[in-house]
Amino acid sequence: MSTASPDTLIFATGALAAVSLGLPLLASAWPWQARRIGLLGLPLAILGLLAAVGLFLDAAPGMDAPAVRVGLGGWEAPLGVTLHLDGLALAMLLLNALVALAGSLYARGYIHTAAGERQFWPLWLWLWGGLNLLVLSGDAFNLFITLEIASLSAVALVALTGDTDAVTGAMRYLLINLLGSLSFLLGAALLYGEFGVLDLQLLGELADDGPTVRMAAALMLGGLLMKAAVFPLHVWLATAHASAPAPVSGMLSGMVVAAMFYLILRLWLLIFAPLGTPALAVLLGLLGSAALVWGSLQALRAPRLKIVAAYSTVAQMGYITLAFPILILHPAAWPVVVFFAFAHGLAKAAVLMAAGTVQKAAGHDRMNALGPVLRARGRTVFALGLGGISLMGLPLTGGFLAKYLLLEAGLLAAADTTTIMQVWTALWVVMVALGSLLATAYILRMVAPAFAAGERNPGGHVSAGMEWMPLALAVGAAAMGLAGASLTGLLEHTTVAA
Amino acid sequence: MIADLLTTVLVLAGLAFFAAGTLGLLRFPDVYTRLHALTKADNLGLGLVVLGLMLQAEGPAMIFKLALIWVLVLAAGATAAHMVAQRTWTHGEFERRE
Amino acid sequence: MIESLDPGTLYPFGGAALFALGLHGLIRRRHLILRILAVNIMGSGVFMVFLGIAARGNAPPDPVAQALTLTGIVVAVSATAFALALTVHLARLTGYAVLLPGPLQTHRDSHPDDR
Amino acid sequence: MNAALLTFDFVLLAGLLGVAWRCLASTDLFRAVVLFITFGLLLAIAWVRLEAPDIALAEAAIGAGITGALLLVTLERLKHIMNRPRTDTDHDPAPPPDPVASDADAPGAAPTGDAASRAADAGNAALSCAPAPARGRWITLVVTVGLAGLLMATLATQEHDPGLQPTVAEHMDVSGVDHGITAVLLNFRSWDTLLELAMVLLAGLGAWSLGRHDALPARPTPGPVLPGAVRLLLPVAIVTGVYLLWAGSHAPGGAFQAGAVLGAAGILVSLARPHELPDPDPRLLRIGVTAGALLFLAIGLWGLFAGPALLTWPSELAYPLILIIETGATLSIALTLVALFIGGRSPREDT
Amino acid sequence: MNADGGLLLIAILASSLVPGLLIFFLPEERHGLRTLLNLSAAGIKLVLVGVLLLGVQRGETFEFGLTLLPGVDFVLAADALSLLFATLSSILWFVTTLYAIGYLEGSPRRSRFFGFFSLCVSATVGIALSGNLITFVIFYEILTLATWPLVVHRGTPEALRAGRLYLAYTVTSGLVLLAAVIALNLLAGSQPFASGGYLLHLPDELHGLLQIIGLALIAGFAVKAALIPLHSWLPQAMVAPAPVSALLHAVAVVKAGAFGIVRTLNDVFGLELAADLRLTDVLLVLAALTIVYGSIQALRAQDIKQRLAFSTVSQVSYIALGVAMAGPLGVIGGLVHLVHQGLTKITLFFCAGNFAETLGIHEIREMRGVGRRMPLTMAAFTVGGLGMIGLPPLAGFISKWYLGLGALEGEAAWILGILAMSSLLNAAYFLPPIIAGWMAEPEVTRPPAHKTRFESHWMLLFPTLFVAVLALLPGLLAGLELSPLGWVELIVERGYVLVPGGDMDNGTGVSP
Repeated sequence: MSTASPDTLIFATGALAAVSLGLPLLASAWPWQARRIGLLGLPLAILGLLAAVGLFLDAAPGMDAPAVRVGLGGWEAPLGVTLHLDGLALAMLLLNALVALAGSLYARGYIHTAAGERQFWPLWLWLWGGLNLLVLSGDAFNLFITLEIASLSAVALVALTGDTDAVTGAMRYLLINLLGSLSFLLGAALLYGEFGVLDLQLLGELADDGPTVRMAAALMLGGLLMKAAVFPLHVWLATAHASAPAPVSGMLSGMVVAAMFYLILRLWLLIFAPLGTPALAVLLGLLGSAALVWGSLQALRAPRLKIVAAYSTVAQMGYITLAFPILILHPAAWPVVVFFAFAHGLAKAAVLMAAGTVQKAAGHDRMNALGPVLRARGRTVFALGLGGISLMGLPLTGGFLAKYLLLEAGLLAAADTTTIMQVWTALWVVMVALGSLLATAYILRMVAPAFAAGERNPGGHVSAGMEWMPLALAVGAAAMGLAGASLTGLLEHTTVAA
Repeated sequence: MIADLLTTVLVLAGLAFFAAGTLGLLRFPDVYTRLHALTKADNLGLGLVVLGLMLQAEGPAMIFKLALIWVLVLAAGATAAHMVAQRTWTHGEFERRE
Repeated sequence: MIESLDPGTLYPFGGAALFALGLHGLIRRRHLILRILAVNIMGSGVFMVFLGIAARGNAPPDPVAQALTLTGIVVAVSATAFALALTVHLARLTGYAVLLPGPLQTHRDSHPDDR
Repeated sequence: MNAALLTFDFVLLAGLLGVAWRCLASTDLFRAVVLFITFGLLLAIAWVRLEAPDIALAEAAIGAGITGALLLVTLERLKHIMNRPRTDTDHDPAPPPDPVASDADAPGAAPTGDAASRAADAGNAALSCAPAPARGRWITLVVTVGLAGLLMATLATQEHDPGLQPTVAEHMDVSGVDHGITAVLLNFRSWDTLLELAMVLLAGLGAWSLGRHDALPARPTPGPVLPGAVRLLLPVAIVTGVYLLWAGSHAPGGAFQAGAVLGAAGILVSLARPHELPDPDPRLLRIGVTAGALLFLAIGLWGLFAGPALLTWPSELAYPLILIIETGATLSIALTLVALFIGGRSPREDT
Repeated sequence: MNADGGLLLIAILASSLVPGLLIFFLPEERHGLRTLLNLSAAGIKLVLVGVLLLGVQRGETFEFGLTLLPGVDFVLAADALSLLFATLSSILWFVTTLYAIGYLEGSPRRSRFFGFFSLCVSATVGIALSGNLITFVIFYEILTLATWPLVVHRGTPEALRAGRLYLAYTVTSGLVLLAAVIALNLLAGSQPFASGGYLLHLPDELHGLLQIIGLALIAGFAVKAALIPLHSWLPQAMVAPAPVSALLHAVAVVKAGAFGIVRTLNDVFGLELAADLRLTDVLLVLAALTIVYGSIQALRAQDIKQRLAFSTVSQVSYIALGVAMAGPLGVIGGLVHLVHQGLTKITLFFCAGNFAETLGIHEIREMRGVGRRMPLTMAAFTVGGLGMIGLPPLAGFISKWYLGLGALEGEAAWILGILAMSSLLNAAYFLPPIIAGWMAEPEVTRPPAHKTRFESHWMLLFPTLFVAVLALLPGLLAGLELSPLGWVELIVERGYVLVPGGDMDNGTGVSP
């Protein structure tokens, strides 16, 4: 089997990093053409990414280490910064590409003033580029900088609409992000102090169960959980996601939160896995359950469509937090986190963009007055419904596969542990089931007005992109239901600590 | 040996002036007198310290750099003092708060 | 208790104290300017830990840690500059520069009759 | 000798913690900002004590200087916003009246003019802020002290690890420069520096995206002293900046410190003579701000195609390449810092 | 495993899925194109299922596999049992589409209706053709999602309330099913349906766990099969338009539940293991209770559709009863009743729909003397009613006859009592409307049949009559090869492990 020689893969990784940085730089240098740069550059970058995935799948079995490691500047691991490309990274790059492409085509119609475009597109490409670099990077300090780039561009995009809620939400989001990044950096500093190395893979080999690693884990994972809006620290999410422009809130709920969980998973797999104690499992489980219940209840009460979607993100992140206690007992089930991130990313981006279309058409997004617009816009309601079905985890959608894997891992984990942990794991499994019931409730709340009898009024004009993109993303989330095997195949080639 | 002795003497003298300037800052009643104390005493103190250090410098470049530092501090100090005084005189907000 | 009080151990302690002090200020104070100052002080604390680690032992200091601190300082100043610009923008919109702890202002301005 | 250094360390750390605590506990914003600038300078001394002159230079120039200037101008803007009655409609207020032009009376006017004092009182109100709420004081105290204790305990267990200093020394000959930090910044970990330039650029873009800039509210005191001083200081600042850039390859210095010094010079110019401030063509400004990072990436791409990986400099060409990159970076950083000081984007951009 | 076999299965599924999706995007006013799409889709599906029927009769195997996740495969397979359900639903879909086009003449949002209608049928056929339990559950929940919009089609507040109740029941049952399927998958791996079950090799100490899983599976399917106490969503769902209650609540949704129970007992556990785990006894009691309860409630219901709904609740439990008897004769009775009940009940629903649409009759007492005004529909109603009661020449009799034999074979004589009592109750709630319909004097003078040649819109009348004839045939032509009874005997002959103690009197030995 002709394995694509690894150096074409090394070139591909370097090219991916260069493009992820080059596009935003070009757009920032020439904002008058930023829109064209974005709409031409993004598809080309995604084609390149698909080629890289093909190359990787073709070459991966032949390579000894299941990852492509590129020392930038020609300097190898301990001294230089290394890019780390493996199955997990490629999966997240794919998700980022899909959501960004859909968001861009959606933004074509959503942002139509020339001045607005000049400010939006450079920041939008920076968010996409920053997340790409975050996923590619394999060095602790480099992760800090990419985290900062992604967070700052996200905050600037949230504040772009310029109304009071958006700027308040952006400010709160910025402060939480700065706090999260600094605690991440302090964790990296501690690890550097103990082991004198910044590269994640080398840290993984050196890490023992000492006080430094435990403290670094607390700081780094704590910072990331803050940025991923996990339950007690989620207050910023609703205001920021609900008041941001629709493509931005799609990207925030879809990709940014998922990237934070990707990073938690990456650190977990490489360095912090041996730290998983049953007590930590119970704590994370309780956090996840609280997020699930509290987020869903808030979603049931929220008066505005986009706030329902924002709180649903808090709830769905509860699912992923619930996955970690099960991971502690049954480590081999880690792909479930990626499945959830992927399924939730596509579905939530679809729901939020559909909500943006409805808001644009109706002029507001107050739930009790949206009946006429929802009844008139069948396509948008179909996107809301299909995305909602994936969030509920009902069959033949990405969400269903993710829920299947989580329940399977839960039952497996419950099978071979001490009785107390069996009780706790059983509770997690019940919470997952309860979560999908609550999800049904608030998705129904979003979709039901469309089916109630009443007058129909399509509201204001909405561009073609805003009409079709939510549907395309929702169909993507559903199609992921059939693509489970290929995603698992891709995730097999991932570096997991010994 | 002499140079070292001279440097310590000059630097100590400089420190004395700095101490005087700080004491003035704390004790004087209003803005203008405190400005006066700070700029005069500290500039002179710095001059002495710079002189002391010049003796230790290896080459003429280092001496020139030290002199440049002193000149810059002089210019900056004077401008800043003037602006603070001007501001207090026209707006008087600092004075009232003391 | 600590066998040698060389800067390699003393300054990281100072850094940890600054980090905690900054965190305390960030949580307690409501005014945005003070919160931004608190974040900067926390950042300085982390950089002090980094440079303390760089200066450990009597070998010449570790240039990588120092380079990282330099990068960190520049990142901190750009984040602060953006935060200050956002604070001014928020003050221009809302008339005050204080983040009230209430989670959901958005209920406030939503339509009165849909409580 | 060791005892003297030890006491110096303790005094410095006590001073740092004291200034930081007073700064965060103060109820007057102006006092807090001044204390913060002092904190920055003390920090610079601490970095010198830790044998990191480059970082001390950067801390003084960027941490205390530029951040201090940004804070003070933000306070001015807040004071100005609080004073003018907040009309909900206008998002971009008309540029504020410049008192230099308005109160035409001689500099020696009586300080207690009622217009001035009324403005002063409202101004003071804007700059004061409520003390921390009593509720929850103890919990945060316990949490933070606990965190500090945990951190110190962890740091205490770490023994003296030499870090990467030997590896850097080993590769210095190939790096094209002979100053450790510049070698790391621009050769070994050049990817971090490139992303850091991107971060500065992003802060500029973010600030610009928020709104158009109102003319600088900073009110220089009338009279020839400030313009005169600026005329004297400007050439010195530019020469020092270029010297710092040049010295970076063999002594403490480098792109960021030079950029900060030139940025400070730019800020000084914009403060001293606001009227003749040439409003630059927005397209050139955008290209100027992005030039540093773009140049860096362009040169790096050459490594992607020819050399083993992105951002590889051939060892014989390393020094000239690093110098070009550093100049580009310095210019971009200086431009961005001045733009951040001025605040919003130029109105000409939205036409 | 010939590839074209798999393609045939996919073609059958796609024949209603693709037109359904197309109809969604059809603008509302394109009636002609929509009707064409609908009918052609139904026609093609009928032909394809016919081809499949002949293929399966000749013993060919049809298989389509797709791995969703490692250890989880999406499998479509056609065996004799699946054909029974597939043929029933495709025939009735053709008829109901015709009926629905007539029924919904001039009502709004028909593109949406027919879109979801086609999705429902695709899901039902998917359920019939699924080759393993996970595929079955996938289609089972897709059916839920596709039927919800039809239940709330009218958009009235009580329709939405019924929809919420329906969704609450079915999503919960979906979760229970999923958990049970995953547990089963972990224990025995992802096995296709195999007559006689694939759990025999598991060690005995797992029996406790298997029992819980079995009960969970039965409970999950019982929701849609409307067994006590999980039946209350069915009467509420009658608020849906007539074609929906006809096809879905007489054929698709309710039968899916019953079919699920049949698959679980027969093809997952195997009747022998099910008997050991006492699952069949639980089901027996539950079914018996539901039969009686359903008949009593039907007696009390005054609205025609409510009465038919409760009658469905009790009739479907016949199927569960038959399978739970674990004897070949009982299973024949249960399976054949699956078809007979479907045909008879759909006739009754069509008649109810006709009465409501043409004369606005909703209550039983309004049916007095309707025979004079709408003789043909009343005749169809009579055929349906008598079929339900189980008079000898009609289909109902055959299934009750075999159920009785099965009861004797399984030494459970008390079931005979249940069957007799329920037949009496059936008579009690079907005969009065039939007699009143023909004999009684109409209280209110009804306008004479208006100018059209038939008593109601032709697209409503002809499907009703066609289905009434269909309800007659299985009773009269029971001996034929391709009649439902003949086909069920083929199923039993091919698949059943003979439960010791009962031997087939007509000598068709059965090998697993």
